Parts: sequence; structure tokens; C-alpha cells
Amino acid sequence: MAELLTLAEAVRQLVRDGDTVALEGFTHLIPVAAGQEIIRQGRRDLTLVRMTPDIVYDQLIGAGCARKLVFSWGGNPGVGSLHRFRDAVQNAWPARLEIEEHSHAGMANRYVAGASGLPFAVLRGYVGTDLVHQTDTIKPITCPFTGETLTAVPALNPDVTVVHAQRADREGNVQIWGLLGVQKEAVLAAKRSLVTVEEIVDRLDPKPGAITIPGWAVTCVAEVPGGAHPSYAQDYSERDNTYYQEWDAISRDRTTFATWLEKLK
Amino acid sequence: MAELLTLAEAVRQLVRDGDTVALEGFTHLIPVAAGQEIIRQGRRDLTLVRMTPDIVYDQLIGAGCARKLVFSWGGNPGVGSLHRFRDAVQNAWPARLEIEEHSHAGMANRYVAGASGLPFAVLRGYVGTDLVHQTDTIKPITCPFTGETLTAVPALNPDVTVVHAQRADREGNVQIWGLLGVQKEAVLAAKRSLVTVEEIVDRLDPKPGAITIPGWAVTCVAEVPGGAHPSYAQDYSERDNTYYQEWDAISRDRTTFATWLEKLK
Amino acid sequence: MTYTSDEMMTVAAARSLDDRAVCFVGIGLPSTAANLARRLHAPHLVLIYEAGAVGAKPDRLPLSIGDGILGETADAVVTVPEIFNYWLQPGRIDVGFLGAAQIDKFGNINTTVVGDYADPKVRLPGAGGAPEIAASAKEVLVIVRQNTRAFVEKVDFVTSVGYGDGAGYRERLGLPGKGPVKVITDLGILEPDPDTRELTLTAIHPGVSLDQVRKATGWPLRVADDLPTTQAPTDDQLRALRALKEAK
Amino acid sequence: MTYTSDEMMTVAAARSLDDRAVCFVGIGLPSTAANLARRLHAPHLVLIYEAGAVGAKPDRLPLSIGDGILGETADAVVTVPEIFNYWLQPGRIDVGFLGAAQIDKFGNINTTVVGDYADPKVRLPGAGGAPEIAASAKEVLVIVRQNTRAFVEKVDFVTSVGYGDGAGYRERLGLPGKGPVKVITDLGILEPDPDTRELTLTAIHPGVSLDQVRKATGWPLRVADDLPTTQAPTDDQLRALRALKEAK
Repeated sequence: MAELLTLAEAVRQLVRDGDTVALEGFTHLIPVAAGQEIIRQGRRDLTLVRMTPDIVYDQLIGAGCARKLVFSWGGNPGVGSLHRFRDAVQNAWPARLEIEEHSHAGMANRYVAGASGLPFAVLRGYVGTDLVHQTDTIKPITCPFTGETLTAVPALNPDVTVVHAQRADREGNVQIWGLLGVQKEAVLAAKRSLVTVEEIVDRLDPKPGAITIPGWAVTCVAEVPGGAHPSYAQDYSERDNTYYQEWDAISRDRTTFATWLEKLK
Repeated sequence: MAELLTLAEAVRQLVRDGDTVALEGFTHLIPVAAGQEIIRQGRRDLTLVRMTPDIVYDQLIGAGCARKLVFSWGGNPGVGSLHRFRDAVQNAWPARLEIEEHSHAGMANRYVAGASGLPFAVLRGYVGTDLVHQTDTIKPITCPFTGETLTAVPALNPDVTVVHAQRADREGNVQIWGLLGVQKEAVLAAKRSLVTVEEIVDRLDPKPGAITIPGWAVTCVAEVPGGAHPSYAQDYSERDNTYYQEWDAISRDRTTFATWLEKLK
Repeated sequence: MTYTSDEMMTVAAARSLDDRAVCFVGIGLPSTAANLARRLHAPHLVLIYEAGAVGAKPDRLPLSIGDGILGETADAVVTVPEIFNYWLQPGRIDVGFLGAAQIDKFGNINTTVVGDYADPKVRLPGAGGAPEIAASAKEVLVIVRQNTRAFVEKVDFVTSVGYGDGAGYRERLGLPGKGPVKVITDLGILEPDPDTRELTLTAIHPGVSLDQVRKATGWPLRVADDLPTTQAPTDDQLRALRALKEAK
Repeated sequence: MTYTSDEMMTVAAARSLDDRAVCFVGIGLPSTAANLARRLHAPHLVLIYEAGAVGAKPDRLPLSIGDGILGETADAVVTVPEIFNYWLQPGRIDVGFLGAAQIDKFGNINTTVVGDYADPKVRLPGAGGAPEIAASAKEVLVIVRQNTRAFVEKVDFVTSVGYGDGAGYRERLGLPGKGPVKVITDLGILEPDPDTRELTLTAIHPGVSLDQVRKATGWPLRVADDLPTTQAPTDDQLRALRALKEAK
């Protein structure tokens, strides 16, 4: 069964300097509070993994926690660019940020391979794109039956995956519903995992569209109501679109970002 | 959207002599009525595909519809052997039956590859077993990143897949709940598909644990209440364990089977 | 009714979608056009969003690719790996509907970097789902505002392949889909030349001059011999579009 | 209380399961033993059935691998591909619990054919989930009635690998799991010799003679120097087993 801890304690136990860390969430259920706790605890040299790095990754990058980003789409959804991400890539501020760039299909399949205990995944992808020239993590593979050439990508197996979910019971069984993203795969692919939840309940009542991740497959669970803010948790909170818009101004400038960061700590 | 037809009409339109046909169902929701309609319509030279061929495949084989069976476990669950299947393999009665034999993991992944538009799937499987010596559909494959050797199996893409589900709406959207087996993958892997359902309803109300296959991804839907008998449809019917037991006696002997077959027609 | 050039573009894009088509849409202009089509001539358009919504029927515009309204109104909610593996990859998508930061004369799309990849002038968001949509959807529609920053002779980085370097390129690579069949802009509509695959102006929006389109294009633009003027948006179409944009 | 040899076997098998272990079980003897353990000393045993039930807690014995009670009581219901790919293959299963039609002195299992594959004497059901359970579960338990038809020197067909031809075989093949650590029969318990991996009798059930075990084994059976007698089933264990078998 998963250990039930406070967010600070869970991050302290699970996330170490130099780790490969995936905070997954596909617009819905983004584990923002956990990401900000990683900033507070001053983790360094992280390889951050995520299909859709958005504000919380901008914050982690701006705060100097990351040395590398593995991703497929980085932006402030519905608003524009991630300025801290851009500043890191274009100007190496606050530090050089190595990038390993994929498509969504590739990233999703890399998690699936990781969750499946396979070293690689096969897909129809990347053919003719310049992405293949920028990384050694995209290679051709030949079908042993038809001779056809397809594309292989290596498994993702983060040291730690962090996701946010609606609720868990006291055994740490986690229930998630609404848009499910790639969270289950990211948890199952990881060596250690933390799930922050809106609430811990005695019993997980059945719910249409819900999936359960068994507590014995999760390392820690922390109750963090609103832990997905400014993203949302279906049936618990609404997306705070103003925060996304305001982040554009805060993050555009190093000084306003520094002020924001001071306040966070 | 899927076409709504009678069972007889749907089988007539979709299943042709010589086709590769998968009637899937993992103990739950076995499309028995559709299989018996295939017998009634006298289809021949079918390649039958199924992870767990049980009574309805015993019937199809005994009736002489099949020339080949692709499978991973063939038995009368909880009772014993399939006598018609045995008679075909051991004595070529009523006809020689070619077999292509896999493990469950391999069959499941073959459907996944089929549903995914890939020519093959990769798994950790079959290593050290004698299954690899009996078919050319199990081959080694090397990870282009780690050099590790894994196993590849070719995609399954049936000409027709038939499954049974609880209900569909008038657009042919299909709702299935309870144990899901590999039915969705088998439908998506097929060139044509038929879903028999307990009932056609105006609206598919949300239901915990239910999945939906969109009507535009299904060829035909036929309303066949009790179409899974003697297996069951969760929340509609119970498994008829007596039928399974009685089948042992009926099928053991060619004459009693012939009598049964006459009655079916 | 008067209308903006963006409204013309969105209506023209919506018109390009047939009823009952299965359409893989991104947020922004593609989503707006697809939902407009659903409110007009294509009520049974099947909208697929990469966050996992199959058959979404939002009654307002989703604000993000993972807006709750998508899952709540969908025929089926599936995982992100499933969207790409079971739905896009096998060729179940009739129309892939993409935007672009840069597009070149062979319909190749760049959403990765302006300038050099290692030392970019502008770092863009990246690929998202686009490379595989561009490869595997039966047809691709692109909706993008036309100007010389966006319409370049050759993209700095091929994020999503159009026709590569011209005729035969997709076939040589074995890409399953047809590629971009229409690029719909705020000035007109471009289609690939049947022989060379070079994007060619095949319709011009009302009130737009040919010179204006040429000046907004970063290469010597080819123009169809017969260049019809796009039908202006009808009042019904404009009302539906405005209602859609105002719905909360 | 008196008991049958089958009851002894089932109780001995149940005792081999630790609480909170994650156990992949087949229908029949393995399922009965695992559910008995859950009613006795291992209430948190996690039962995984290949039909897609993770954490099933049936209050009666499932009649088939897809019995509705499995899904209804499970922590999670997943598809069959997911059971094998996400749960078994990555090594999340502590104990794979298998039956056998034939088992040989190196713990290899045959459930495919008796005789020649192309022209079999008896065609058996086939592999099912067993080959990958035998390969990938951290440990394998086998439960099987002991007689010379089942216990053969060399299986006619290797459906599921035990220790192949002896020590080092699994390592050479790179199989992730440890292999069969215990074979529990109606006569006693066999374990692989630490050096040779040959199945060796390490416990004998009460009232069974060594001669009886040797006669039920199709090869010259090795016997541990120290051969304890299995503890007889307690009354509590027997009552729990009988209640389980009677529950509808």
C-alpha cells in the first residue's frame, strides 16, 4: 500500500537532486503544488519530463531546478509562450537547459514502453521531420515479418513521477476521472511515484469514466486540496484562466519572475 | 455510424467463405448467437481467431466451418476439454484443422498491433518455450537502443470481428462494461465488425467501468438479447454453467454432436 | 453583415469540413472552425481532441486542449496513448486540422524554432501531436493567417511534413495520408498543384487584392488560372460564429 | 478433523502465500488456494486474474476466469492486453500461481500436447497466460496432483519454462523471474535444488510414505536429507476451505 504523507514530506522522501522527474497532467489535473514544493525544497539538476510542459515547468526552469527537459509541446495553453523556458533555451538563463524533443505520439509511447517493462516502443512517426536529426532517441526499426521500416523510441522510466488525482482511500488506491492523459502510464513507468489528491476518503465509490491505480503500485499519496491550481480537477475545481494570463506578464521579465519566486518561498 | 441489422442479415453481409473471423469474448460476453448463425449460414474455410476458443468454437469446428484456428487457450472453462476441437486436431474430423498457437500475452499484443495500424508488436514472451518451434509468427527483435533481444509477433487484422456487448444506441455507439477482455482491440483491428447487443437504447447513460466504441468505428450492430448465452452479459444475464457441463457429453461423441447440429439448423 | 478577415477565414475553414467526417482538431483556429461547422452544415462531425476526447460536442469553445467540456460531452474518453495509437495511427482520421507558425511553399509546417535549432532566434512550443497528424490523417487542412513571417519559401525546421521538396516526396517516405489538401488563410485559399505540389492560390476572399496576397507570401506565389472569389460569410454563418465565440 | 489429500494440498499451497503479496492466479486449484489464504493469514493478498481483474476479492470461488464476481470485487478492471503489458511484464507480480498437466524434474510445464505436437496423443488446452507468468513473475508456485502421468522426467512440450535443463538455464535466457520455487502436490512439497535446480522432495504430507511419493514420480526422485512432515491442516483451515468451496 502507498504511504500517506504530507506534500513536503513526500517530496523530501522521493525527489533527489539529479533525478529524472515527470510531473504529468494533460491540461487537466496538473500537479502544480508538488512542482512548487520541489522549487521550495531547492532541488537541482533535475531532468524534467513531460508531454506538455506549461506554467509549473516554466516556474521550475526559471527557479533553476532543471538541467534538461524531455518534452513534446511547451507553451502556456491558450495564452502563448513560456518565457522562462524561452529564456533558458535562447539565453541559458538562469542556466543552460538541454532539451530532448519529441512528438506527443512518441512521448506517449515512451511512457507506455516504460509502464510495460519494455526498452522501446514502435510507432509510425517522425518520418520526414527534422526532429530525428536533433536526438539519438528516435531510430528506425524493421518489422521482422513484413520488412517495413517503422520508428522506435526508448522507454521513459522516470526516477519519480508525480501526478494529481481526485481522490484516494486510506490504502492509497487512487481514483482519477475525466480526461486521463498519460498519468497512469507515467506512474507505472516510474521507479517511485507520488500522487497528490483533492481528498482522502474512506471508500472509493464507483464513478463513470473513473480508473483506479492500486495503492500497492504507488509509493506515496499526499492530500493536497487544490493541488492542481491553476489547472483544474474535474468535479472539484475550475481552471483559473486568469492565472494563466497573468503568468504571461510575471514570467516575461526576469525581475518580476524573481519577485514571484521570492514570494513562493 | 454503424448499420443496425438483424443478426442473420449482418452475418450474411459481413462473413464470407475463407474469411479470417474473430469472435472475441473472455468468458464474459461471448458472441455465441452470432457464431451459431455462421454455422446456420454454412460458411466454410474460415480461419477462426480467438484467445480462448470455447464451446462456440467447438461448435464451429465440429460443424466444419473452420480450416484454421489461431488461439492461445482452447477448453471448456471449468469443465475440461473441447472434444470437437480435439477430434479435429487428433483425427482431422470433420476436416483437417491447421493451428497457429500463441500465449495470451502474444495474442493480446497481436490484437493491439492490429488495432494500432502496426505490422507487429513487441513483448517479453515465449522465451524458452517450444511454441516458437511450431510457428513462424514468433520472431526475435533487437532493441535499437539497448541491444536487448525481445520477441515480436505479427499484427492480427481479422476480416471480421464479432463481439457481444450490453447495449448500443441508434447511431451504433456501443457500450460495454464489466470484464472487457480484448474486445475493443479486436473490433478496431478488424476490416469489418459486428457487435451484437442485449438491447438498443435511445441514450447510453454513463455507467461506472463502461467503455464506448463509437458507432463510426463499427460496421454493423444487431440486437440479440441473450446473444452471449451460455456465457453471460453483466447486469443482463447469468452464466449458464449447466450448458457448459452438458456440452461435454454432447460434444464427446460425433453422433450426439450431429444430432445437436441438426437441431441448431 | 460586415465581417473581419479572421471571420472569413474561419467560415471558409468550416465550409471545408463535410458532415460525418472524423476530424482531429487542435485548440485555437482549428477548434473554432470545426465547432462552427458542427453548428452549421455538419452536425455529425466527429471531433477528436488529443487530450483523449473522441466525439466531443462542446457547446462553447474549449479554452485548452484539456478543457473539461471535451471529456464531458465526448462519446468516449480514452487515454492519450490510445488517441494516437488506436485512433490516429491506423488511419481512422479523415481530416487532420492544423495551425502553423511557419508554412512553406510545399506545405511543410514549422512549430519548433525560428532560426537555428541549437541557437534559435525564437523558440516555439514544439511538435505536439502535429507530426503524426500530418503523416497519418487521410487529409490535412491548415488554417493560418497569411503574412511573410508565416509564409516562407522554406521552413527553418520541418516539424510536420507537407509535401517535403515536392511531388513524390510523401510517396517515397511511405506516409499514409494525402498531406495538406487546403491551406485556408485570412486572404484566400491555397491548394497544392496536382503536378508539383507547390501551394497555389485557388481562391481569394472578397475585397482582397491579388497583390495583397502576393505581398503576404514569402515566395513567388503561383496563382490558379481560374481564381474564384470566396463566397462571403452569410449572416447565418456570422451569427453562428459570434454566438459560438461568446458562449461561456 | 479428517481431511482429504486435496485439502492438504490446498492448505499447504495457501500457507505459501504471504500477506500483501501480489499474486497472479489461474482458475481451479491456484484460485482456491489463493482465496483460502485471503480468508486465513493473508487478508491483503492482491489477486490478479488474467481476464482483467486487479485486486479481486471474491466471496465465493470464481467458476471461470471471467466470472463476474472478479470484476465486481476488483480494485481495478483493466483490459486483457493491459493485464499482461502493464502488470505482469514489468515484474509487478510477486507470485505466479500455476497448475500443470505435465511437469518435469526441472519444473518445466506442459499444457499443450501429450505426444508429438504434429500428431498428438492428447491435445491439451494450450498455453493461456502461463508462459509469460512463468517467465516474469518474481516467483512461481505450482500446484498439481502427483502421479506418473503428470510428473515426467522430461515434458513432451515446454509450454512454460521452469529451469530448462538445469542450473544457469534461466539466466542464459535472461528470464526476469526466479522460476518455480515450490511445487505443492497432494503428497508433499518439492523445491528446486539450490545447485542443480532439480525438483527435490523437501516435505511430505502426514500419512504419506516416501515410497508412495517415489512411485508417483516419473523420475528417480531426490529427497532432502532432512524431510519434515507437513503440518496437518488445522480445523480452522479446513472449516475455512470447506466454507469457501460451499459458498455460492
